Amino acid sequence: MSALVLISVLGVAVLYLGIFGRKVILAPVAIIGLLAAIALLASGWHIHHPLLEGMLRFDRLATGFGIGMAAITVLVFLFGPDYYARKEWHVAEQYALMLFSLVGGLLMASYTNLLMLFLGYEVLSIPLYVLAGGKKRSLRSSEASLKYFLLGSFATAFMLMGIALLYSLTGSFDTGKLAAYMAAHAAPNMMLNFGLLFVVLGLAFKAGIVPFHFWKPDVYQGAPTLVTTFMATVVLMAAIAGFYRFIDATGMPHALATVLALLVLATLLVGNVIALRQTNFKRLMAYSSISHSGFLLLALLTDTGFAEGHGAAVGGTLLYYTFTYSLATTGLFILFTIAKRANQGAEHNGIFKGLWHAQPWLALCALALLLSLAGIPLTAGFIAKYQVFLLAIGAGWLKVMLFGVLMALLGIYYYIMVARELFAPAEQPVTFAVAPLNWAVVTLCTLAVLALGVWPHLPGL
Amino acid sequence: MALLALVLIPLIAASLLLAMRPAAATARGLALVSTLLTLAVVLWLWYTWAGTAVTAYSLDWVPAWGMRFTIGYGGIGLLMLVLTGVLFPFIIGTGYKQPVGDAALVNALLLYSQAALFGVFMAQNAFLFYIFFELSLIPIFFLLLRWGGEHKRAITIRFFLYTLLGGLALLFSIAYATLQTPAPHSADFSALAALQLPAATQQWLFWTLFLAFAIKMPIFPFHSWQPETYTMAPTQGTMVLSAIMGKMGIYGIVVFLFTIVPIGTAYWQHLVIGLSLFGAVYAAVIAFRQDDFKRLVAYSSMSHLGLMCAALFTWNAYGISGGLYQTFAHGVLMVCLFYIAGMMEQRVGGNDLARMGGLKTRMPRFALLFMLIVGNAISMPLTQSFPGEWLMFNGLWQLNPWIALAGVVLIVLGAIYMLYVYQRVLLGPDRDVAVADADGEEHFMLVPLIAIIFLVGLFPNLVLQLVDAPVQQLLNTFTSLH
Amino acid sequence: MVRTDLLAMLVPAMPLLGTLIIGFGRRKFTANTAGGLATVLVALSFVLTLVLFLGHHGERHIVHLFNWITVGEMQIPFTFQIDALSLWMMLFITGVAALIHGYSIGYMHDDPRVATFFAQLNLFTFAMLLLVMGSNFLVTFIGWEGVGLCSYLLIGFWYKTPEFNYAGRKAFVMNRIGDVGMVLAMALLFLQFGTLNYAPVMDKAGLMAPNNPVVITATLLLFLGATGKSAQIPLLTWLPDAMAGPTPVSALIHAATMVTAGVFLVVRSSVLYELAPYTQQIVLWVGVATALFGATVGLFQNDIKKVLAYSTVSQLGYMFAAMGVGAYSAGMFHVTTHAFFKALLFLGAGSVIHALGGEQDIRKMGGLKNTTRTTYVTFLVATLAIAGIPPLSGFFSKDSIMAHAFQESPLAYALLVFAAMLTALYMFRLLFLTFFGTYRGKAHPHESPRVMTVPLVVLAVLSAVGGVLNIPHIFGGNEWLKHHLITAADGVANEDLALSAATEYGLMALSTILVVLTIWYAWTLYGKKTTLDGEPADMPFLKRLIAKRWMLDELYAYLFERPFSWLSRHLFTLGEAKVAVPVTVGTGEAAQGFGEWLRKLQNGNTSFYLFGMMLGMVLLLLITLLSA
Amino acid sequence: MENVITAIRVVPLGHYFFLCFLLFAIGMAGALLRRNILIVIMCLELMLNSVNLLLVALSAFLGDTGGQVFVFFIMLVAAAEVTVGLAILVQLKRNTDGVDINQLNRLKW
Amino acid sequence: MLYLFYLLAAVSILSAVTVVAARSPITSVIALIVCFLSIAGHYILLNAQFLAMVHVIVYTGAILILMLFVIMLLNMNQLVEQRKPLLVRIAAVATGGLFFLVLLAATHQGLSVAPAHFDAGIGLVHTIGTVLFRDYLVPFEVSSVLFLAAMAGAMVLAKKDGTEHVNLPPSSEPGQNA
Repeated sequence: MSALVLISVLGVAVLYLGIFGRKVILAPVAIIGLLAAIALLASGWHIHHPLLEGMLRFDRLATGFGIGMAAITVLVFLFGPDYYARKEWHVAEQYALMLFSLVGGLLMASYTNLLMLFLGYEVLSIPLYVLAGGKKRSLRSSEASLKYFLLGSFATAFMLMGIALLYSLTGSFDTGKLAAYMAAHAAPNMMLNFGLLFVVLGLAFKAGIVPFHFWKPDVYQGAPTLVTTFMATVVLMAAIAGFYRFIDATGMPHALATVLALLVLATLLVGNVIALRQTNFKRLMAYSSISHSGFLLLALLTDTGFAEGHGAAVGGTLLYYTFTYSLATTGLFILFTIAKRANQGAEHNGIFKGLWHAQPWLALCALALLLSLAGIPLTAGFIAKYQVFLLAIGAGWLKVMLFGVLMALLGIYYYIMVARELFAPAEQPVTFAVAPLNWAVVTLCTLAVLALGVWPHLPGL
Repeated sequence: MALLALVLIPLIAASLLLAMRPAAATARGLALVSTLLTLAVVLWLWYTWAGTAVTAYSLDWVPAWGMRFTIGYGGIGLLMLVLTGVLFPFIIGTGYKQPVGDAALVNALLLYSQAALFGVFMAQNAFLFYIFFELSLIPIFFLLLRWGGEHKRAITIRFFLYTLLGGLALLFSIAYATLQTPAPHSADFSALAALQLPAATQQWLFWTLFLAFAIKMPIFPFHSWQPETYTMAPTQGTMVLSAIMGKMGIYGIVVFLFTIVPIGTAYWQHLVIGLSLFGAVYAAVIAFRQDDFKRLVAYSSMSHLGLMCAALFTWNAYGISGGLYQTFAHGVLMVCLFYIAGMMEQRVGGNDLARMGGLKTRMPRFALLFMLIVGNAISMPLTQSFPGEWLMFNGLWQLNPWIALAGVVLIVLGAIYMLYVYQRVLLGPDRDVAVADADGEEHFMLVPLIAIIFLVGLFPNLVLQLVDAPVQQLLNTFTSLH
Repeated sequence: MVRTDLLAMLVPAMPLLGTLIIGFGRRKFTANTAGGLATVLVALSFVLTLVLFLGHHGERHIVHLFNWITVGEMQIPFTFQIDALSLWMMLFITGVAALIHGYSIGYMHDDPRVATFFAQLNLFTFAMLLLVMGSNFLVTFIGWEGVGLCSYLLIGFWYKTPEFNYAGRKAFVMNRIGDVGMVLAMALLFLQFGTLNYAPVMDKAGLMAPNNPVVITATLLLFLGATGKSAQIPLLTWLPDAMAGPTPVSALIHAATMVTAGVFLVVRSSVLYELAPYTQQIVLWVGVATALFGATVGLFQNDIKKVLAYSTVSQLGYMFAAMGVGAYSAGMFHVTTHAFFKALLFLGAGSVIHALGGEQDIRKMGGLKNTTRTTYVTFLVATLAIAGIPPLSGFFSKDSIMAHAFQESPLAYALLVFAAMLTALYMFRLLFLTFFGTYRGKAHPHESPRVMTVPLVVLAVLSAVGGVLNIPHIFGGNEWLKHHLITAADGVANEDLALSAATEYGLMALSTILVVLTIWYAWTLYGKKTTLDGEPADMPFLKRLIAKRWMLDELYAYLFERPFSWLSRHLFTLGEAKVAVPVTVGTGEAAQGFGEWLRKLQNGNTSFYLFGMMLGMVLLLLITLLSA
Repeated sequence: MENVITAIRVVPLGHYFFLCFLLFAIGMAGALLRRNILIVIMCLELMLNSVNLLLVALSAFLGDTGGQVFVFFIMLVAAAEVTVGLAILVQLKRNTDGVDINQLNRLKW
Repeated sequence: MLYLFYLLAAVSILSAVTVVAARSPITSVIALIVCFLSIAGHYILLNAQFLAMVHVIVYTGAILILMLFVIMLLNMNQLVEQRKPLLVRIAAVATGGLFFLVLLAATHQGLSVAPAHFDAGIGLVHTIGTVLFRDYLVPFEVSSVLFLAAMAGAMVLAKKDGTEHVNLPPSSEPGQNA
């Protein structure tokens, strides 16, 4: 709770700093504040907040997700000074909006009431709508912003419809009561199923589950890279956390598990198959993000049907998966920005050409990060996928899993295609200008991904 | 400690090479020293082998998922370690006369793959096995991608994905099997071997496991990546792929299929033997008319491996021993043949057999060396290929005489295409091209290899004694099934 | 005993040593040093064998070198077996080989790769010795394959000629086809008896019932191996082509020693064959057919070595006929005498070729009896011997076989007699065309050097008097060879000629008279021939067919070679290039194509996205509704 | 007060469901039908309001204030959303010259 | 009273349809206002006077006026909107209709609320206030963050900046897909 307050206040503080034109200290202040918030979260591991009763609960997973999101935000902010170096206007607002969005993320990770879910969802989203349009002179940016806004709002409407339907059954927005109701009424109930489904689909929108994925490539491409990074990492973590809490608190009836399995199949298929044909790196990352959402949903699927004691394992897996995915994605987007600048703003995969010859270490980092996304052993991405394997097989989703295996193979293909570019010589000499801070962040991401790949039990979850 | 050294020596050497980027000569020297060190370690292990399985380390890693860092070796693993240890100095040595490019980088990649391969063969935990299994691929991937021949990018990617398809299927199977072990789960081979899965499960699990190994070897019809990859790859890469990595398939079959899914293996035995032998004959027939030397060798490799796989699946002492023995013989043979192919490629500027022929007068020493290797390839007795083939035929006959007939036909087909290629490379009217005979360095490579060929051919028991006891043990477990 | 072991090891060691020394120093050795060394070493082997032979008294001695293959219950030692059979084979192999080595010094004198030649010839001798000395099937198989390889190398010795290389490969591949049988037989025997050592296998087999399927299968498979090595129908077409090699090679490998390995193998396994009458029948008729085939084709050959090659085929047919009727010692007897006179014939032919500067076409010879006197005389002796004129060696050996054949089947006998007549016909045709009449060529014939003629004389003497080795009872002999071999090959004990003396005399007289008549007929046809034969195209159909070797090569080409080649090419262009690779590539491309298609859904139109979302949602709701 | 209560009792809850669903569906169809972004946003508001109405009805029928509080929050959020949405629209209008939804197709594939 | 409900419902539905069907944005806004007012009527009918009031203020007073403002600002009233193709329109209506039917089918099965817990006072300002500030304090606080974000965001977007160096002019934007 104190972390929530701290981050909110931090946002306001950053806004004020912006008003006073202290652009240089924006990022440091935000980062220090976030580190403090992380410390608060970590120290508040088991503290009971009576005030939050019935609305939020910072249990281990919520705290874990919170720390993860805040940590990734720190990385994103570390990227900020370089990214916004030439931007004069509204830099403070950018940071502040991201902080507000992070608050929404924390809410989504810790809600126990559907109202808080709704509010968290909106607090997360509304800043993003704005952030996506951050390049104000760019039509693409505005287009991304509007698309995100329109599609997101409709998703909200659906989620609200779901909440209303659930409310009609239980007379409460408390997830605990909902779970109790479901436990008491085991018979199939269409109203309940629809209500659950609507909420799930609203959450699926944020996670980019097919057919609610349409926004992702366009918005990823149109938004400023820093915002894309934020969306691909923190927002995804928040969406998955919210999703997990909903599923874990309620437990899906079996009928819905089948529907979700269909979504898993569709998501894996669409994400991976379209990514095969992508040459724009940001869109590629978007589709790859969709495919990762497919795997995450598969993990979520194993938490259906009130599997006792299973929830913690699923939650841990999701946290590990999203966190390591975020690490890799952050590093890659930073590298992408470096390469994009070196290539006069081009965004296709070929911009990585020559990196190995110019910056061998960064090329190796990029390789490690790509391999992590692809799920090659000794990277965290592999452990993450393996955990999903274990969960899915343990829950008996063998055929879905086999399909996932095939799709993972396609996934490896497009990551490898990018990796291939890293080591290809450039057509004409390219100079990659690397800010020390960016170099450090990429290195940090790489080392973290490798360390988590070798010692997967580090997070302690 | 010796086991860890096997992984660490090449790993450290490779990292040194990458970090320091020394000149070509230094790089090759360092790599060679490193491989010779590992060879010494391996030979020491061989020498001190007491006939019992050794577990060197067993540390918890992620106990909840059955992941343990367990390494050790039994007779079969030791055989594979010996194979890797013996062949790698030659593979590195190939770089002296047949350099492919940036020596530091190439040798670093090769050493990385060696480290991973050692890891594969000493892992006693399925999960660890898988990790090394995939890791061994990555250096080779870059080697091929960077220094391959025509269409290298497309072919390398295809090869990589095809192999990974198998790898992922394997991972799936490992995860499945691990979850079937009693809690706390364990992916140790010993724990997995103790599983007694229901027959229906074993029947499908067999395929997800077998796919990985079938692609690796490769077995018909999972072979389509192989000829083009071997043809395109730089010589050293092809050597690693054919001489050692293909053997991971054989090893995997013994370690995984025979222990985890014995019922499934028995169920699909005849189908697999049929596929393997069909593929072996198919490849042998195709090899005859190939115009590309390396592609021909690639098909011959596929033919040999098909026979080895079939022999393993006969599931009797002679078949399995023969198949395992042959991994060693075939590894040496592949290094020899691809070295020869590399020599010719350098001399006539390509692998096209049409550009060769009529060279014997100019290359008498080379002709002799090549003939000796051809003798091994067509498994003349007293070369090392012969005892293996003899055992395999025995195994096949024991299972079914008609199957044995299909297998034995291979010795005819092998003679047909190997002698034909010998003729096309060397014999015929003298050709007026300036080609040099095999020189000292090349002798330095080939003579020891040929010495190994005859040494093991004369004393196959050197190798057979490693596999004898483990095979008996395997068979005992199998008979206890019935 | 230790002495025996040592001697037995030294016998093959000598030629192996020769191979290594000459092989490694092949650039330094001249023809004389290399040839001399090779000859001396083989001769040493012969002497050592002789010592062994003289000290041998019918026992079976096993020389253990080391354990070769040990797996589970399979124990295959590397051991030699010294007994009457192997000693006898060793004796005449080393003897003939020594002579031919010596001869080669002269014959190959001017070849630039003469040292390589001697190294390979020594290697062959080594392999042949392993073949006969092995105490189990697998050691025999080492030699078996080794002689095949040497044969390949030596046939293709002059590697610049593509046809020669082809001939070498053909020989090897056909041998390999036979080896399929050999390997399978060994596997069968091993799994049946648990060992491959001859002695225990034969002992255990002796306990089995006759016509046991195992024994029949094993013998048939072994026989398949033998047909390959010994050029029997159907695996015979390689032998005539093998004449591409230097003539001493033809003499040593393709006449005297290697091709008789099949006979040796059958004698070695005589116990098995005795238990398999069915197989014996097959062997008999294959032998007879091969004898006839070789004899008929020999009639129309114009290449001096080809005539001799078909003659060899024919004679090998006799030997197998002998095997088929269970006359093992008679077969071995013929192996021995054939080694003498056929080696002599080849060497004589080589001498002629040498004299004519490489000419091999008998149509371009004639009248050489005056210019190459020694060659002529020795060639005549050999021709008489092979024709079966008493009292030369060929008479005794061939007659022994025919007598046994008559006892088994008069028809076989009749066919063999006919083949004998044909033999006389083509041999004397050869003799007359070569040595009689007038010279039709352009070279300047001259007698060969002494190093070549001495072996001719020695072999001529042996061909003439070789019959003493096994003089039948009716001539007062004691069948020494049969009694010698009886200790080694149990099958020999079963052969008994139950014919009356009168019948035997009658048969001999009949065959001799017929042969003499044939010779006279040959004289009338070719004795004073001065013109050349017409082209085969002018001949009547049957003659043309025979002249074209019964079209067997063409048949095989159509049946096997071309389909195989076609298959090989098309399996690649269709199976691989059009199916296997495209399927792999196509899977990837299909996925990409699918991706390209799915990508169109992402058309950038927000309305469409909304529509997609809502439609997806409605569909999911419907599924939920309907699945309940 | 009593009258009101009876009045509500007279209208079955099912009617409210029907009405709300219908409004929601009309909003949906409208969002798909129209090209003017502003109208699409209006349709969105229509959908939100149908949910609001449903929640209020449920709140009344269940005798629970929570539903109405929820509606209160929805209104807040809707206001915030519309503010941002219109700002985006205005911003977009600066970069392009229309509010046609079909013009937004530079980002695709 | 039932008739009043029907009347209000009819107004709601008709005006909603008008929103969707009208050619002019102004008409749509007016229709939406009517629709919202009818919904406020429903609120009153449901004894939720406080919400009805807030509704009128927020929606009719703020949101719709904002929309009208935007319409004027962007000169949208003169805009003639092109119609979508017939097929698309059919699909849109079908989707909406199907959605409606599916939902109806679901509620038909699952409607189980009995009007047994009627509490006449729930819609009163007092009650709502108590609940809001007792049980729903945390969300209330959170909504302040929401507004802060929305405010900052709207400012960022709507305010005209000085020159922006980071961005390239739209016409020369790279990154096109091949």
